[in-house]
Amino acid sequence: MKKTLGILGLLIAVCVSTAALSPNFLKAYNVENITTWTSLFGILSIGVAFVIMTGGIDLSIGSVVGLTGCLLPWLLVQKHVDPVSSIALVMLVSLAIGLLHGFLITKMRLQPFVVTLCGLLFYRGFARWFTGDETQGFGNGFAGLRYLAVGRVPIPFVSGWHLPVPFLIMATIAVAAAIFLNQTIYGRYLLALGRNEQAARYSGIHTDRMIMLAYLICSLLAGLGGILFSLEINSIQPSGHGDFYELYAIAAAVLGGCSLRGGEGSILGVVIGAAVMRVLYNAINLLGIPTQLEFAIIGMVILAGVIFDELVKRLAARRRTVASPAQATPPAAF
Amino acid sequence: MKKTLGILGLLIAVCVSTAALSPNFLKAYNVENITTWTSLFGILSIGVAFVIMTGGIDLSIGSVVGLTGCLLPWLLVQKHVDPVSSIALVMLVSLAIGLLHGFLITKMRLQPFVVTLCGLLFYRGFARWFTGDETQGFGNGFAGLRYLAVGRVPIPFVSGWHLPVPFLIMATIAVAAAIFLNQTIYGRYLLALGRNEQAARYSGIHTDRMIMLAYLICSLLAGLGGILFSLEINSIQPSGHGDFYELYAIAAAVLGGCSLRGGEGSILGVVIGAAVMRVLYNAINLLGIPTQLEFAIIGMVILAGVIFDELVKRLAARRRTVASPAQATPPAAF
Amino acid sequence: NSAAPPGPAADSATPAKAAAKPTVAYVTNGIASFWVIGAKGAEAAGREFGVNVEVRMPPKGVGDQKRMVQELLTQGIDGIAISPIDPDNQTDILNEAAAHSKLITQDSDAPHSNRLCYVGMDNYNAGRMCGQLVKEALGEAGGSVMLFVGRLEQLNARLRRQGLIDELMGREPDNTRYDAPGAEIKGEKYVVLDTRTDQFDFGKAKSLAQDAIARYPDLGCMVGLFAYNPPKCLEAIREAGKQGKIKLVAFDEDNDTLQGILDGDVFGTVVQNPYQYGYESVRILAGLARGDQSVLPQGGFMDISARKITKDNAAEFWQDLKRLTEPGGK
Amino acid sequence: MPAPSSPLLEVRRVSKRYPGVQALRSVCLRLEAGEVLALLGENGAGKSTLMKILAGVQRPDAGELLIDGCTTEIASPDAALDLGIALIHQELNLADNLSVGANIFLGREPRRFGLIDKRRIARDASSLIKQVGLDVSPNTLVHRLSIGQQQLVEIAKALSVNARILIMDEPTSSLSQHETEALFRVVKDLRGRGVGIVYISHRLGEVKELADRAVVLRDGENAGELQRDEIDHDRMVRLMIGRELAGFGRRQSHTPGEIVLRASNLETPANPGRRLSFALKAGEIVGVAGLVGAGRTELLQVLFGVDRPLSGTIEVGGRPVVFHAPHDAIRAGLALVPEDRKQQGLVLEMTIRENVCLASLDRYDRAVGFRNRSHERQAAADSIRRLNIKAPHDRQVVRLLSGGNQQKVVLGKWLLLKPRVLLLDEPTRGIDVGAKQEVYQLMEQLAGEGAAILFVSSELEEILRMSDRTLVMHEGRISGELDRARLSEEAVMRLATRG
Ligand SMILES: Nc1ncnc2c1ncn2[C@@H]1O[C@H](COP(=O)(O)OP(=O)(O)OP(=O)(O)O)[C@@H](O)[C@H]1O
Ligand SMILES: Nc1ncnc2c1ncn2[C@@H]1O[C@H](COP(=O)(O)OP(=O)(O)OP(=O)(O)O)[C@@H](O)[C@H]1O
Ligand SMILES: [Mg+2]
Ligand SMILES: [Mg+2]
Repeated sequence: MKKTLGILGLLIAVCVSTAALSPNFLKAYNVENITTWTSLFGILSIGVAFVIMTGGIDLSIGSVVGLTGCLLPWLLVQKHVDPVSSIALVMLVSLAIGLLHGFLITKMRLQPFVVTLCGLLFYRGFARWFTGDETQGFGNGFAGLRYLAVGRVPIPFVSGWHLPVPFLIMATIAVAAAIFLNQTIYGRYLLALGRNEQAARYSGIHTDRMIMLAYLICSLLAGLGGILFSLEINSIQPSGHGDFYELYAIAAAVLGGCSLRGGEGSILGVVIGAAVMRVLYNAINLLGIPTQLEFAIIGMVILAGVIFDELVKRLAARRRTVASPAQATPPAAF
Repeated sequence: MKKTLGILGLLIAVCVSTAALSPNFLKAYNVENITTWTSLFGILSIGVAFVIMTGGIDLSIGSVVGLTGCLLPWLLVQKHVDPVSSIALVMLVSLAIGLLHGFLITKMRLQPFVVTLCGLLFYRGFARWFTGDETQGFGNGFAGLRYLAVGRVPIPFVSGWHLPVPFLIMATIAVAAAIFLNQTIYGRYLLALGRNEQAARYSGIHTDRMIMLAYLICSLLAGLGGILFSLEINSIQPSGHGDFYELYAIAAAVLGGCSLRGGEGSILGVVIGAAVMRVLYNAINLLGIPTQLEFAIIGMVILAGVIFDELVKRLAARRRTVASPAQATPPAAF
Repeated sequence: NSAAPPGPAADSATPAKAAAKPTVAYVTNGIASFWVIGAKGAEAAGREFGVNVEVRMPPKGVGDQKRMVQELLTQGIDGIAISPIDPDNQTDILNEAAAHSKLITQDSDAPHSNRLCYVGMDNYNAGRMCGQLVKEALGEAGGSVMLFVGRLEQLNARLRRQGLIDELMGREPDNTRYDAPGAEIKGEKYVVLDTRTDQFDFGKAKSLAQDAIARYPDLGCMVGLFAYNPPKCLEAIREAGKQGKIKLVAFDEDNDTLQGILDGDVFGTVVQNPYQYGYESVRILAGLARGDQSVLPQGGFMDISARKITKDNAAEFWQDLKRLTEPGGK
Repeated sequence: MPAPSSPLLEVRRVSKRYPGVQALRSVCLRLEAGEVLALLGENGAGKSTLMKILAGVQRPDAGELLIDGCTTEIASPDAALDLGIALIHQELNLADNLSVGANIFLGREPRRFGLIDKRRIARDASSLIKQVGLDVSPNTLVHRLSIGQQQLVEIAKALSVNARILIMDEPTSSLSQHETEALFRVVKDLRGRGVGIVYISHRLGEVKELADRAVVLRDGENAGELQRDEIDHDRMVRLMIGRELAGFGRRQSHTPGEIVLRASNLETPANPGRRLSFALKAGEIVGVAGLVGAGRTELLQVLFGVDRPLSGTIEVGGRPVVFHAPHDAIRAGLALVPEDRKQQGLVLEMTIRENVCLASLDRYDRAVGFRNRSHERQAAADSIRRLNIKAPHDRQVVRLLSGGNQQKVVLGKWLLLKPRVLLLDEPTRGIDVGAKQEVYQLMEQLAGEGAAILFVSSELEEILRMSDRTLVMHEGRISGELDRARLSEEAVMRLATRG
């Protein structure tokens, strides 16, 4: 919880200053857009957070988003498969990808970075190959399916404001993930093995299975994210769609308190991390800052955020050492 | 050395099979091209290898390549600075970048992934901003300077064959790096702290300084690589030049035997790793394999390579266990 | 469309706005020097017709373009000129923009959307022009041709490529035809060997050209379909010492391309007129923002046609270009 | 200009606090040249903290350090090394990707023409290695060594400094009698050459044999000092814990029950070609003795499913079993307290509570995998009380505990499982006399309840005291078995060294 405060502070700071400078920021339309994008990226980030907690990494997310994003319209539009089977099939592919990563990392003992880097290359190439580099999309059809990504649900009693459907999906996933992480023994296992895999194994934890599970969750959520992204964007370029998304996802997870050394993380923090990134993009455009500076500003704000976070932590640590002498003396040793 | 054998085997396998399938592969022109590209990427890879050995990572390499690649022609062509000062200035910028990374990572205790991810964003944005997104290039001028990247030195007694100048540069750097790593105390310090920073610190090693040094080397070589890339390619788009090169560099380093957990690495292996990537690209084009499949094939070959490497290692380990009983009995304990 | 979003600027119909200077946006399909020229034209028109111009270049494809349009709508922008990346599948965001602002397309059209007009040229025809240049370059003997492009998914790339192929194969014009890449396309005199894509990696663009030279020692002609491709091909040709042996035909007006034409190493190029795209787009939007419908072109299409540039007219063209784009120009 | 009478090292009123703990409070200490000073105290008394301050790893909050009578700042480990202070850390601190030689000279490599002089390192390392009684090549990679062997490398490393002040923080905690004797020879030799030595140990027998003087800390304060002729077990204990320790003699043996664990022709990966056979009965405590590197740890790891045996069978409760992972062994009722607490015993960055409960989470889960928090709290509180773990609260991160207290957390974790077969690998490594007593009583109690206990120990005293039966290992095979009647120091040593 405490770790989440830093990033929450950053989010609030960015929101407040943007709102102060641009009256459009808080309009329902804009807030709904930001929420949608945050939700989509948030789903990817939650997935990668699990992998990061085990001390691993998944670089293939962007390519999985690209692959599943191409696969869904391809199945629906070119192969005329019905929507339910299509989605099932796409999720099955993501599942297989997760299993493959898990297998190579736990049983073959390959480095996660290498395995998922190969994945990054391979899934991208595969998507380009089966689509023949042709843009995929739903055209004007499949409105029902696209509701999953572009739909808005009215908020009761608040006229003019709507909740984007992706937000509802993301929130459900986030709650489930948070419960899994904090309330179940498996969450504890993941965190323990992320810190010290050997000690976890000696404690009777099936470390391999847990690591598999983490990669599985990550790929499944990447696949789900890929489906939603494709439904949202509608037009999918096999060679470029999803490029870099793994970095955004990882950045959000790390901003939200995951350490790449493993064993740490908070789902709420990760979601807030994803929100920070989206709000920053939005702010830059609303404030009319030249797009060339977009990247530069995002880089700087993130850096400033983590530096600030670190300084606050240090200050707190110092204060704890100095403030406690009174209570440090135990009542009486014997 | 033994670790390098696996990747060397992969390189030879790819070369032999390409040569068998395409008569053009072994022509001087083609070999020289591959050598040039290998050298350019090799320089980046050697740099990042040092960072990886400390257990860190540098994601900003591609953006540094982009930044320095824009800066050099901008200084020379737009600002009419003389070549020597321009190069000095560009290298100074790389140096400052390396120092900044090192400072943030050692003194502020930020995660290398975060610091260099912010770098990735910031340097890219900065390059786009100061060039106003306009393509930079040398036009037809600066032939002398461009000789550094496109020059070819005849090999004595072998007519028709030339050594690309970048190869000479890379070879010099590689030899220096190998000596630094294997023969000097600093190399040993890097390896020690990469595995166990506390042990290194307790042994009286200034671990912070050494880590700084690693990031410095990495950024300097990225800057140098950026200069050579820009001289080689001639016209540089600020928004995209160098994108993804960090992943290629890291992949080459890891293929070449660096472990992302730190403490391991071989310069020769890294250079061979870079060569494997380039030969693969070349092979795909020479063999007329559709470009769409390019990524898929590279991903697969790398994965096959590391799996093979792992299997060979396991086999060797098993053989050692079985073979050693005879020698396991020490001559006589007393 | 299912859930119709509420008007982005619905609650911001500020009365003061009519009096203020309108703001219009010029949205590209990516980041390139081509678009930098376009932006110059747009800004020049902005000054001339008294509107603010916001330029948006989406760095990474359709997703970024959609987000940027949404953000412009949030601002209550008065008009948008856009180069849609994938017109067929972007209809909903285009229509959303058309509903809440004035939308025109430029450079690349989206005929099925509610855009008010299209400013640009016909990429297919430009491709055919490029094919004519190839024919001139190779002469009666014919020869083999290699194509280089950043991405094939982009409509403009596909149309250019198809136009060029159809011209070389001597087919009737039909811009819906599509020859999938990967196989040789043989005509009577000309063979299109392959199309290679580089995903906008410039190092790769050059090494692809090198690899082609290595693979086809008697290659007749290289064609670079995106602005940055020809200079990379030119580099490779020069380094291989094959100037003149391998002909080079270009697209767009990169400085190195123009210099190459003057030097005689590039046979010719097909140029569009991005400056004019920007200028005309903003001129039309400025009129629309002030309620003047007469600025709309006849038939909803303003043709800013492509031109062939060869050694004969290159110097003059370059002069004009510099005058327009450099500070102190028009 | 140092006064002629000033001691080699003097610590004046040094204080140090950590969040929640006052580790040192106005501690004073004096060390003369050519003296072995024992530093004693319970777990968490502040011994290591004081030594870390001397070695420049920690900075004191208050107080003075004097070397040769001059006030000195020791700001960093390399400053300490420059002053001639070498510290053998309580916890291993080696870069296990480097060779033994490289580790010994890490930070002080001999150079030729600016490059590392590898030949000289190998040569000098060889002689140091021999001196400490280690039997490996200097080119061996450290990760191939057992814990005990790594400890010897640490010692060799400290010796290579040629320090004037040598601090040894529990150097023998994983060494057997044999290596300990070799070490004592070295220490005595150094003392003869005028080196001042601070020696920390919980093995009071060693202290008695070696120390010229003993200083005792209690709760971070000076508790007293003993001169050479005053050093005896009871006095030391009284100063350390502030009261007498109830005597605890040899345990009485129970009549053992049925065989619960049997190993037949077991071949471990570390010692191929050597086969081990033995059986373990319910209610029995069996000790395993042997020199460093004899293969004892490896045996326990194979029994626990960490490593797969190359051949041979294991039976539990009369049925043959194959363990693919520790999980299977735990299911079958086994528990292992591993030797390497940093790597295998603890998740250092997690709290006491999380560590104690880690192995038994799934036993107390509420419905399908949901954690039972109240049980966790309860279990942690019990362990802290029972083992007397010194910590501000059970949410203290384990890394911040003293070495002995960490060991107690490891013990607590496995005792929660109430195993049928308890495998203990150096269970009392680094824990103080009081806690040792506690562990012995627990072993006794578990055996009384019918558990079978196999315990590896390098502390001969412990073997003599606790085991019903003793297996002695030598170079990977069981070189003999001693029942209580035949069990003696000499018998164990003979089997351990000659096989
Ligand atoms: N970095 C730290 N942060 C917080 N508390 C610490 C830290 N290091 C040590 N402590 C606490 O300081 C006290 C003294 O620890 P120290 O390691 O000096 O004990 P010790 O006498 O060496 O014990 P042992 O015999 O178990 O090794 C302990 O209570 C320990 O928990
Ligand atoms: N998996 C393994 N493969 C090869 N050698 C091993 C393996 N595990 C341990 N060894 C080696 O086998 C020997 C026995 O090690 P082990 O840890 O079992 O000794 P030990 O009797 O417990 O000694 P110590 O008291 O030092 O811990 C050591 O030399 C060690 O380096
Ligand atoms: Mg201690
Ligand atoms: Mg052992």
